[in-house]
Amino acid sequence: MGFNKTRLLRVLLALFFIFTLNFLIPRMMPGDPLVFLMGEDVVLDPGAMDELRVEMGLDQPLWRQYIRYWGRIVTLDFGYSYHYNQKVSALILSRIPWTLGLMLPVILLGGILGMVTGTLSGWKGDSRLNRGFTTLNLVIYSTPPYFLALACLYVFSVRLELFPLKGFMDSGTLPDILHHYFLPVLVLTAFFASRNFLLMRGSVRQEKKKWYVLRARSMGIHGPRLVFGHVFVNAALPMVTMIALDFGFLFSGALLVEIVFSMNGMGILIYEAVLSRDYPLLQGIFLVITLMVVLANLAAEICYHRLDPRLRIQ
Amino acid sequence: MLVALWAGCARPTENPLPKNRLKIGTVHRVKSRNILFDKALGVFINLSHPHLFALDPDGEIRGLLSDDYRVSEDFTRWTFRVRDHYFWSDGLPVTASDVTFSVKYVGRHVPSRRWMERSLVRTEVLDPKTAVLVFDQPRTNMDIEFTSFPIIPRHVWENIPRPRFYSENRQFIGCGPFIIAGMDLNAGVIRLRKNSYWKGPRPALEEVEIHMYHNLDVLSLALERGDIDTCYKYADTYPYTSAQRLAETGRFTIKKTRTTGLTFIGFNLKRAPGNQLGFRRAVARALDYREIQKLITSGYGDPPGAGFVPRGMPYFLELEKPTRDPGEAERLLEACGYRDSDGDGIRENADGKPLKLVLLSTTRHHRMSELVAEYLGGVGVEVELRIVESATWVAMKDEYDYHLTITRTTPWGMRMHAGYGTGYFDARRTGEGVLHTVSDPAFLGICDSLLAVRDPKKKKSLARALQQYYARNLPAVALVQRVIVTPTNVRFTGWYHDPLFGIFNLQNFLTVRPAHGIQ
Amino acid sequence: MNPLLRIRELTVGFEGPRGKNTVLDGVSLDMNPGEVVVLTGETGCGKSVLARTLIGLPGDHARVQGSIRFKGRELTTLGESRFSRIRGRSMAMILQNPQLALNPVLPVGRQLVEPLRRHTGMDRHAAGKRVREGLKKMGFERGEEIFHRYPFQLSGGMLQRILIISAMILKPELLIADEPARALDDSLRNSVHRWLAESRDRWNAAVLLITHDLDLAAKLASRVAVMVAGQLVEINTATGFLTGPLHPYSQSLVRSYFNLPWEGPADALSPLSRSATGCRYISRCDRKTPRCLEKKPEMIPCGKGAKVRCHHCPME
Amino acid sequence: MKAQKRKTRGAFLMLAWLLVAVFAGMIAPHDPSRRFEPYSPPGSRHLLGTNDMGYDILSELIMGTRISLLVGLATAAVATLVGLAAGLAAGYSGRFLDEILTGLIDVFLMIPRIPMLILLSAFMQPGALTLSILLGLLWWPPIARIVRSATLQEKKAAFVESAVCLGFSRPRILLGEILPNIMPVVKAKFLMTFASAMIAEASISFLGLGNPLLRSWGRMLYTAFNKGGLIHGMYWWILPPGFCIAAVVVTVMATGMALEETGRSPKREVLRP
Repeated sequence: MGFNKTRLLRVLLALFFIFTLNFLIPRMMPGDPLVFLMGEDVVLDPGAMDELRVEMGLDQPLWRQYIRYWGRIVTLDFGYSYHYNQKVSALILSRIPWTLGLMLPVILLGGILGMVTGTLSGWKGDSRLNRGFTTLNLVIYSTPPYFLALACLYVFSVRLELFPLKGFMDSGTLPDILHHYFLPVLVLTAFFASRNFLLMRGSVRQEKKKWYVLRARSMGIHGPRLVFGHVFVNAALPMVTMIALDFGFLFSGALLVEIVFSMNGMGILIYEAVLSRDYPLLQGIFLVITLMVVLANLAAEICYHRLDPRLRIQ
Repeated sequence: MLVALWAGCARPTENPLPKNRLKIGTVHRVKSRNILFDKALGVFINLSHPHLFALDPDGEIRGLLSDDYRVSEDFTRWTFRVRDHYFWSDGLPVTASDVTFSVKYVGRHVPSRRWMERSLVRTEVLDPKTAVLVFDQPRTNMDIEFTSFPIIPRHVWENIPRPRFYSENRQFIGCGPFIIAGMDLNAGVIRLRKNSYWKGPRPALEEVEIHMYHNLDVLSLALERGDIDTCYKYADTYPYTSAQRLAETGRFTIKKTRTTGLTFIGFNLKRAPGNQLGFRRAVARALDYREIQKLITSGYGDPPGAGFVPRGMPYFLELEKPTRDPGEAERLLEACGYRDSDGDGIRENADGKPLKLVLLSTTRHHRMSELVAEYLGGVGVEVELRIVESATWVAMKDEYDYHLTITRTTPWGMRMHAGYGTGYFDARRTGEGVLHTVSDPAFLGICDSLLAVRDPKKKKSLARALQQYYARNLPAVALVQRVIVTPTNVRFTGWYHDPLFGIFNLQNFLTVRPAHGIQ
Repeated sequence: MNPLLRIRELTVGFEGPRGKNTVLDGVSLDMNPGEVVVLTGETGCGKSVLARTLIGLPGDHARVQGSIRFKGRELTTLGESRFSRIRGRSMAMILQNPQLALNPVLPVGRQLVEPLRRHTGMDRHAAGKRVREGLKKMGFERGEEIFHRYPFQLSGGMLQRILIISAMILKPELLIADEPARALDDSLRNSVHRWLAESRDRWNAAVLLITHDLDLAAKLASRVAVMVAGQLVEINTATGFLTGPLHPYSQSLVRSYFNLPWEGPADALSPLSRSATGCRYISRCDRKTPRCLEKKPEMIPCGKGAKVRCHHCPME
Repeated sequence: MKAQKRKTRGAFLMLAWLLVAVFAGMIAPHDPSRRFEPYSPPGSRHLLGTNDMGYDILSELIMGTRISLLVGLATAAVATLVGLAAGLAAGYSGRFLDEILTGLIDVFLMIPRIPMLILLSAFMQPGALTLSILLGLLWWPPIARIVRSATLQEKKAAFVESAVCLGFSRPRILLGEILPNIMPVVKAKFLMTFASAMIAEASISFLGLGNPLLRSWGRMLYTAFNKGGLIHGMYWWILPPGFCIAAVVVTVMATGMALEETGRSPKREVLRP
């Protein structure tokens, strides 16, 4: 399958390195993680702080905490979040479906839309429509997604009152959830589609100059058969990696948009964990993201090998 | 996509709003289903878990769950009586043993209440409604402490060994007029309904909903749009500029309440120049209090007095208000030995080093810090702003790594320790928001005396002495006394604010009612 | 009799960064069924562009003027969809880069079946069967295995044969072969030429063969056309060309073919101009006169069945 | 060709933005730290009105060009330098060093950039330069990867082989032969990083993280949304910084794309007219 020992070793080293970073970075930062557990206007009994520190294992020397941290990774037990007062794993699991519900349609729709329109735009020659559409995509891709999200929120939710102002749901019925999801999915899909469009367009414009296209055309292949049966399959190959990596950053990809639409997904969880110095939660989240990225990388490689006979057969 | 589009067009028609369901928006984030450990939820359970006492609008102690208490001469033995008409929402009556259990249980498990258990010598239950707490030292202000101490049902909690990670619905069993009926943290909604065992005055509301928002702007828009009826933030106000706009719509009543919360400059008294009184007085004269009031609080804030203790606190002493006088400030600085000898606009100290100070504050006070830096720059003090997020701020202030800092007090914070803001300055204390900078024996003496007296007369004279101490020694300069603005939809009337929790006090939810004739 | 292909004054230009760039200039040529025309000339003189223009694929930004009539039908104005029905069926092209001319991610068999189905409406099995037969005929012992292979698994020679099968399988009336043997060793080269000859003999196809190989011209060609700097400079019968080339350039080609000593001027490799006036070969020509600088030479009949673009027809 | 024209146009526009940034102090109609009446609507005195503190929004916007462009450019510079060094070293040296560097690139590519950036900027409150370095250190791997593969290609190309035969020293070959050939790719990547860094900076500032004294466009958006800009419908406060970010990013990206198109080394497998 093309994975040799060095490759595996490299992935393992990468994991080790990243997990160590996850451990070190929060601990290197100023500020006591206990601070936010107490409350702004509380005069503390120092003994209580120490007890809590012991309970959370923060009294131990760093190297012992580090060993325990690896123990937790191996057993996939991230411990408890003292801000959310529950198991980190349960917390993350409860958030995943919501973010998944947001990002899955986005990645799929954005992938299909972007790749199809990108192919057509790259194939067709220069026309005013084509140039206009390309510019539109460039503009969408260049606008920070949160700005786009805010603009949509303002226009459609505040001014026109067509959509709710915040959250994933009110009543929890399917139409209600879809109603909440519509704007964020729209904004993120536009963003992902525009990126895929631009990449695909460039790829197709390269691809269409190749000899095999000339040969196919000279044999009378034309229209959709040519564009999708020949050019697309080649131009889409590099996109596979791109989209697989999107899956890797599934949980952090919508962070800002989740914040704009006040959606309690993984993005907001990351943000709040950072701000409140919630070590166990931070570690849990980074671990999940890193695993996702590694898996997505492997998946990308496998897909690539599957799709490209040159790699598959060798 | 199409389905979503359809959903978008056909907005789910909401049930016509029941007239007596009150929706409150908040930017507090309830993060867990745990009433003892979640800070935000700890405020919201005021409706389901009445405290023993409450503050009335004048700041006086008033009975709530307990109607009466007695203290022994030496302030070590406190006796509380629980009112007869309180019942837990599973039907059992609230008893004295619930109170003693709560003090021990919460004291054991909740770190910020840990001192209570340590100080407790024993508890007694004299009769089903009378509880006695005996402390190891004189405790003069337990009545104030019990305006925020949760009382929980013994029969529910006694079998729960690790309450921090307890998330069952049984913990919602309370004895207030409303109890938590549902909580969806993903949707950000908490629903409270009437407690059927509530025997007190009948509330006019059927349901109370708390909706959580991630930022104030969206909350304001929701308010304007009618998604929610009012908003709440502990010790904080609705944004002033948005309030003006809401008032113009005519659909909202804007209530202004003075709080005992201040925004202030704290000096690092452990090093120069903060340890020089002349410098501190110079700072006080360099500030433009009127502009601060105009820009930071849109004209809503009150200019503070020199005695640090804000108007509205008991035994408030009217002292001369500090005023802007840059000339005087410069004179004071000269007198301290800070002169601009090289003419670059920045003063130097005796060694010829320029007076360059670090002003530490959090993003919350970013704008205020900019203003202060500018005022000080005007009198030749160069200020380097260091604006950090709160965790870093706490770490830096605990290491005294600043010259000046801007922070705030909360109503509860003004009352903690010996009261009158002493908790913020007493060098023997630690805590998230406190500066612990003053170790002057005179100050500590007043604190200890205040902690040891309950006699109103003595208390008054000590409180005044303290305010004069503040005014004379300026360990901090109050910048503005905040005013809390609460917009409420005109569909509801009968609001009742208390100085500690604002509208989120139990009494309020007994008096709020739908306004007649207004839909 | 109308010729199968009738090219008149074909001019092809490309829009480039520095303005228009004319690649073919006033090419006129007729081709009849059953004849092999060898087109030769220097690399970059426009031979491939001519081939691609004939099949309607001159490339992006190309401007085509003049007329191409194929079986009486004007091709320069034919729509893409109609043209695509001619390509691969009545007219086919064999490209010079077999390694790159097949889609790298599709199996070879599928790429052969595809045009077959498109033009005949055969179902997959019938087309597959026909392709396998073709493969066998082309000397692939294990046709079935080749059918499922990908281009990168096959050698250049194999791929070239596959391309040839693909081009010839529908018996096109016009076959354009752009250096079909370039990538091949000698034995395969010969077989390629045999197949081209076969297509002429079996179904009377016209073959336009682009090559530098004058051997081939000698063996196969009915006529030879020579191109210099985008212009045809000589059209001659094969024997006429080999025995008495008319244009100075042709003469130099034939000389070197017969390993005769070089007689031209020393600056034989100087670049050729593409100016609108005067003769384009002038910088290398040993017969130039002032007239060659002033007046653009036209194609003039010169001897039997031959034309030359030179002011000095040696037959006169 | 068309891409050539787009490249020139893009270069001109970028130059214009840079000029705005350099001469911001002269262009801005008011001193951006001078206070006027807060929340004034646009008028002849203040073309875009004033904000919550009474600062002139147009002046703040013009001064913001500096920070936003500076962060973008500095980040791109850091990322390109690191990426170029790592990519050249990995691509040229082969074997051991290549293994290590490729591994490092892999590790960095797996780091979730935005969460990591939030983490770092929440704790460090970085100023413009620190932020650029942070961003640069997170953004270099894609450049290194491309440089590495381009170097590998160039290394194989005949002329470098011949340079090796002629006995040129390694640095000479790297800098003299390979570098000029991969420069178009690097330039395009530089611009893409520039654009990407600007968006990242705007995102961090929008979250209210990072140094609040850095009055960039992202920070303006943050202030606008947190000080009543949205509620009051003050589009003259909210839209301009957003549009400016988008406009600069579009310019930079379009130029980068044009560069990528013109700069691609013609490959054998591509038809040329």
